[in-house]
Amino acid sequence: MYSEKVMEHFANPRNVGEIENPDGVGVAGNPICGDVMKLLIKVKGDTIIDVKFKTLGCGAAIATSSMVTEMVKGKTIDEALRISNKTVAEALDGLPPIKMHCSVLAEQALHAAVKDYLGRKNKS
Amino acid sequence: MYSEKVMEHFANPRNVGEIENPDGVGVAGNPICGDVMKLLIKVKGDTIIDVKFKTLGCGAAIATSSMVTEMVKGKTIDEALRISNKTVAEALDGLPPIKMHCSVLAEQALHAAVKDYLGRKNKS
Amino acid sequence: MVKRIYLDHAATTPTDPQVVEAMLPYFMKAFGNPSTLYSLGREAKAAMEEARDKVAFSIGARSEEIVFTSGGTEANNFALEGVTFANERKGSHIITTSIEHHAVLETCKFLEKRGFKVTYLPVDEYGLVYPEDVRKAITDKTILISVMHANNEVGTIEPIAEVGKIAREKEIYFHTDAVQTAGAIPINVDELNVDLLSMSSHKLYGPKGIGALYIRKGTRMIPLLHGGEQERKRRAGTENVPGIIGFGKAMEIAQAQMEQKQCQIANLRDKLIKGLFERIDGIRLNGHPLQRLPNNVSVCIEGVEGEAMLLNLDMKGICASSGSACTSGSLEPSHVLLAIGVPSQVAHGSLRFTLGRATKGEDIDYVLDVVVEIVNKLWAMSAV
Amino acid sequence: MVKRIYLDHAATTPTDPQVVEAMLPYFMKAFGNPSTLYSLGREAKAAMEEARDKVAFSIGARSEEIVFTSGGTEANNFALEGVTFANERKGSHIITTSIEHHAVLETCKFLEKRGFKVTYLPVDEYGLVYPEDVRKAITDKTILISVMHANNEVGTIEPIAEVGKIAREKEIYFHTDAVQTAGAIPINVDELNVDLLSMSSHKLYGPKGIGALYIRKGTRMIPLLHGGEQERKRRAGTENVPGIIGFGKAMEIAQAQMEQKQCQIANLRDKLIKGLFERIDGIRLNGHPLQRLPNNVSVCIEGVEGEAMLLNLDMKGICASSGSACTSGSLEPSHVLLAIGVPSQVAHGSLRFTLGRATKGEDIDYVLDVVVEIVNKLWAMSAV
Ligand SMILES: Cc1ncc(COP(=O)(O)O)c(C=O)c1O
Ligand SMILES: Cc1ncc(COP(=O)(O)O)c(C=O)c1O
Repeated sequence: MYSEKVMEHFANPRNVGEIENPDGVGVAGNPICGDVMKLLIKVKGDTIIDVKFKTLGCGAAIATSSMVTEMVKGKTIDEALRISNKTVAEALDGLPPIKMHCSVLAEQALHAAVKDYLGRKNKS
Repeated sequence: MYSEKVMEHFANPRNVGEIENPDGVGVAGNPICGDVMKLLIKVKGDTIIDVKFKTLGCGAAIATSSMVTEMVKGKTIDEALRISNKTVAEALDGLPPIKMHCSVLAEQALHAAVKDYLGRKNKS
Repeated sequence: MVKRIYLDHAATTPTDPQVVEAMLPYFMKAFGNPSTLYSLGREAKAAMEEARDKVAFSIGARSEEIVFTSGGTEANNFALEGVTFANERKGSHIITTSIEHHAVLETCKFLEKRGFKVTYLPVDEYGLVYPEDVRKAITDKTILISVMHANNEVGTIEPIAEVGKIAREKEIYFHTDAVQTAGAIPINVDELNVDLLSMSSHKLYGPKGIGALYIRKGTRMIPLLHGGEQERKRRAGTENVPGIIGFGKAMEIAQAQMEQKQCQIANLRDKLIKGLFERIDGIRLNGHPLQRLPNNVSVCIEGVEGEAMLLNLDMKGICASSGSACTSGSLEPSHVLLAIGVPSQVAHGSLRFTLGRATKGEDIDYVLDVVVEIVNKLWAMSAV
Repeated sequence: MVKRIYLDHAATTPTDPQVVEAMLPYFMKAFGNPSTLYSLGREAKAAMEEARDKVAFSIGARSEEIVFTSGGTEANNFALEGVTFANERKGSHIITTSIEHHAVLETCKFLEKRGFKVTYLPVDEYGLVYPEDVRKAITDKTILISVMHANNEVGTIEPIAEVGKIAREKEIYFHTDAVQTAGAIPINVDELNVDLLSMSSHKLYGPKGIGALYIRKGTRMIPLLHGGEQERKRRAGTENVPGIIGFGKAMEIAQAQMEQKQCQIANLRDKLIKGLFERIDGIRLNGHPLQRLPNNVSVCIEGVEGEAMLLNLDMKGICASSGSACTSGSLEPSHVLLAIGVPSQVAHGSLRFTLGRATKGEDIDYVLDVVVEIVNKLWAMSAV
């Protein structure tokens, strides 16, 4: 059902955890649907220098969380906003059709975190 | 499906053949239904001293023909008329339900032969 | 012990030893439920999909177009009920023939009780359906046409491609019961112009209890068995994994041997027919003399009754049939023989030999000797 | 190689080696079609009838009351459609429960589309159906009641005898889906007051692709599969002889071992439940604490998701399930868990272990250690 890459990220998820004083936090999903993803970013200049996630969810949810953090690290804010659910799924060598929504969650959490960062920056 | 007794009579049918100048002939069934039985008897005094059959038909038709000839040989006319399809079937250790009609044919052929004999006797 | 000569391959075939071997690991080792996500289940699933590929490949279909069923009967029921129930808004008329297998005819009767109209087309004296008759029978309410690929009793191969062309033209779903042809003669669903095609594993040296329905992509139908989401939601129930693996293997073997076996068996068939006609008077061949299954010899012998012949043959170790295996319990002569115009009294003397991969020339010689002996014995005993 | 601990016996079981051995002769040697009248067919037929005796005996039925099917799903479809279509003049109302297997629920949905009315009774927090609810739901149009013997997900055993008494009183046909109980706990169709009872071989260490429906003598119904006259005209299609033999053997073994195994497995079940509750916070047991299948452990763990647990368990060699095997492909939480009132967010954390004959105490110890480790890992990762 899952690609080897998905299983590898699921078995060894990268960047699990919290960031103290993150610059942006994004949450997507909700427990009633079974999946909740939280993404935290640390930004320096225009670059995302650290990223962590916490996820309650299925194998695909955990793997996409892990993958999106890998993809985003070291990227600029603009580049991050260009990461879509499709690019995440592709980077994982595909997802089963019924699990594509997990990659959507990953995109949403990432974009929410970036927007949170941008919002805070504009305020300050 | 068939009892051993049916198979034994089918494999080695008794009294197959014709009788020259029979005293009574009975035919039952018709080729359109698949079974035709012909029974010939030779009577001396009141006793059936010889009996032969010819049958076109299934295993049960041949076995009941054979059995009824065995049962009737040496019997009086009255005893012969008391042989029913049930007694023939019982003597064969039973028949499958869908084959009971073969024993009916045997009864009909026998009774027809006896009646033929009685008819001829009354005429002469 | 008398030797045994099995000539009833249209009723069922022995499972090929390689097929049994292929199945064995899936009983005790890779026994997982293919719907589960742990490796034990995924392993079973992968093997099942490989088998599906083999079955699909053999008829020129795509894997997603194959749905496994419990046999030919379920495949036929599924095709007919699945299409008619899903398309009843479009119409309620079905066209089929009078010589179909009971699995089609009885399903039609069921559908008639539920409000559908069925036209049963006649066939000619050789058992052939005329495509033009199909065309004429079509109305604007027709939603399904079902014509068997080859008849199981008399062996006639029907002009499926031509009927399919008409069905395609009129945009009506077309089903064929290929239970007797799958694995025996080449099949290509595109060349045949069919939308649905039934197969049964035990007729092609695979295990009993498994079959398949080919469903052309885009065909609108509902499941016959309702429940879980197996087989892409088209057939519920835990998959018969060993059966599916066995079916796949059997189909693979059949494909590999087809060309050679088809010819070898047809030669023996012709030898048997020739021998019977040379030695027995009042014999007639049922079915088409040329357009017939390579393994089918169906004859009627006047003045003898089928069952009596079968029992005598059995005592000599020969397995044959009279009419179809299904109807051997009933007293009516076969509906197929009546449909091709055989008179009742002759139909009762029908005899069918269906040859197989292992049939040898010497078997045919033996059978000829035995049949002649039995017929003479029964004639001598006959009241007619 | 990690060791493998199979705890998904409700999904399927490995075929018993003795069962496979009993089946083998019927593939290549006694391969005849049971409908034929030569010895090869009669041999197959006799073996099949012996298997039927065994299945009948195990549930206190008569042999003629057993019809073999392709599995539990077909048996359920057959029971529901067979009775409703044959009795629609009497009425059009069916009563069932909201926690039935999909093979019952989806068949009900099909029947609803065809004009029947279905009442889906609720269950209490333990998954129990109340017989009084059944009585209240009965109308003068009710023709069939179907309540499962034990639920496959949460293991609750339903008060079938009581429901049956009401059905009998009201002269309404009563069906029970005994797929999870046949061979596992004692069943007697007279004590249970049922008219129809579904079984599936692969749930009791028999082969996949075979099952049976018990039909009480006198029950008015039509076939589901139409065609030949097999199974006393109640189920068409060449019989799956090896499957039937295997099912018979499996049932015989299950009966012989039942008393001992039932107790042994229930002890291990209780050990597993106890261990989980001692070591994991926020865990709840699904189903009835006492009236439950001897092999079923169904729990929900808050703050984890089922599939993530299953994949982790698989990496440690443990086969388990989350909800029923059929629904593992869908995203909705199980309809059974929702019906017993588990909130959606908790239902996503469901985990089912179903033990088997070969399960050992040390397996349970290993599973407990692994589950605790995994839950802690997932909790640490959780966003909630
Ligand atoms: C032409 C045809 N269709 C359908 C069937 C039914 O197949 P099965 O017995 O596998 O259900 C058969 C064989 O019995 C057949 O010969
Ligand atoms: C309670 C219940 N009913 C019916 C079924 C269906 O049985 P099968 O998969 O053999 O068709 C199952 C198992 O999947 C079940 O657990």
